[in-house]
Amino acid sequence: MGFRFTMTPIDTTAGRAALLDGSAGGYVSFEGWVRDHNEGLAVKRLKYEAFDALAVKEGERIIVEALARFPVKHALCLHRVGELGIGEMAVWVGVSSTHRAESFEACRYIIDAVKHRVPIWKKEHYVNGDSGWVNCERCAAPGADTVHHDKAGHRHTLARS
Amino acid sequence: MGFRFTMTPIDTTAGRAALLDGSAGGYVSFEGWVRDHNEGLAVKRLKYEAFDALAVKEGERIIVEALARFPVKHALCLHRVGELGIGEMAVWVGVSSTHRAESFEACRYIIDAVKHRVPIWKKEHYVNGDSGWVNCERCAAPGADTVHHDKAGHRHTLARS
Amino acid sequence: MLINLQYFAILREQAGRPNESLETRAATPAALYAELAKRYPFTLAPEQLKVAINGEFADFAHSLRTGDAVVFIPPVAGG
Amino acid sequence: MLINLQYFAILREQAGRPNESLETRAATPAALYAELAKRYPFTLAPEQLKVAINGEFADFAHSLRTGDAVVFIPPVAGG
Repeated sequence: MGFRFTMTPIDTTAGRAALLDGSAGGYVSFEGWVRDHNEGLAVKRLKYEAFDALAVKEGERIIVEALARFPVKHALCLHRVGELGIGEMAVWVGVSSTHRAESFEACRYIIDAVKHRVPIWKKEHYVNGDSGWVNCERCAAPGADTVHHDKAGHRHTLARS
Repeated sequence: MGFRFTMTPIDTTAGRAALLDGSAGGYVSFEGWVRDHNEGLAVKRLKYEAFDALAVKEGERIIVEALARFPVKHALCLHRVGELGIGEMAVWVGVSSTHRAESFEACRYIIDAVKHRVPIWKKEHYVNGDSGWVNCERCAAPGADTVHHDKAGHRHTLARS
Repeated sequence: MLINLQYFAILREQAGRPNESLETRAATPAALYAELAKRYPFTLAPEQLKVAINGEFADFAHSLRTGDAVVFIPPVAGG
Repeated sequence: MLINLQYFAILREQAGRPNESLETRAATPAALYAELAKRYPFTLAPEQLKVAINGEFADFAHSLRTGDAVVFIPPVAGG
């Protein structure tokens, strides 16, 4: 139950163990993996940085919301910070419930909310030598007219690192 | 990729490893656990039995459908057969994809279809000494007017074991 | 003709056997199940069943042939 | 009044520092960001930011008080 950061690889075995419950019949987990590409650019590695104090509070609020909104038993989110390579796990969400539908819905709710609301930032380093803070760069350039505080999934490069 | 049965505990580590992909950013898994109750009756243990030849064919068809219907990278379903105790994993589904939405949808599609279409049967043994084939018994009794071939989640007891 | 039957789950328990070879005049799975239901204390109505012939789902009106492997499939409950 | 600022991600890089204490006459986070944007090469428009005061999300029109800990929050990208 809750939301936590880790500087070391996420321990999904321990995370899952926290959700076990003899009265639960369904368990859904989500893992976010570092992809080798993003919006057409080849990614080499990336770094996550968080505003810890507020991020944990906001993450915990999301878990509490999910437990209130969906009839699930337990829910937990673990988020990695620091440097990550391709294929490494950046985030894990696990939910257990009596029936499966609620676990799917709550898990989806949590990961969507974490991506949109929790103060965590991601700097991507590209194979071509560029780097960029996801969602923060091109959109701020002159002529960019989109303001998208709550729209993730939209990355823009471009400081030379 | 595919659908397989196992007589021994499901190896989720091996299952997950089959789905790893540097171009995948999201991974969703579902686990079905044996619950300690079902429709008001306390469950002690249960047994799964499958019509293997057809079940594997139908399971593989479901995986192929999911891969055609959703833009996901890899999908796999492992189903346990034999005797299981409370808390044991009966089924595992894993899906990886570029973006998370598709993994959630494909995983849900697969587990729903497996529960409705694959010839697997479950006999529950209750704490009160009764036992029953889930979905097969009370509905066949005189006066029962529901025919529900494709509606799971609806168990009816009653042979004394 | 000779039909090879395999029983699963509640049908196996009610038939008291996992399989048998049966000499029958039933031309379809529908007729075959009706015949079996006279011999065994089957509680499932035919509308609750599916049928597989030679390892594939088939129709209850399908014409049986000698040597066919027939499986009546009770309501499933995987997962 | 004295405001304690902490910078993260792109703002930290553009400010060239992780934090600072600043004597300012800015009465609100909106005014404070405008002041900082003159000093640092910030590229994010204020509409792209959120702000936290003393560890909680706050409004850009909130009245600042001396000693407040202020964090401007660039568009997030967790997960």
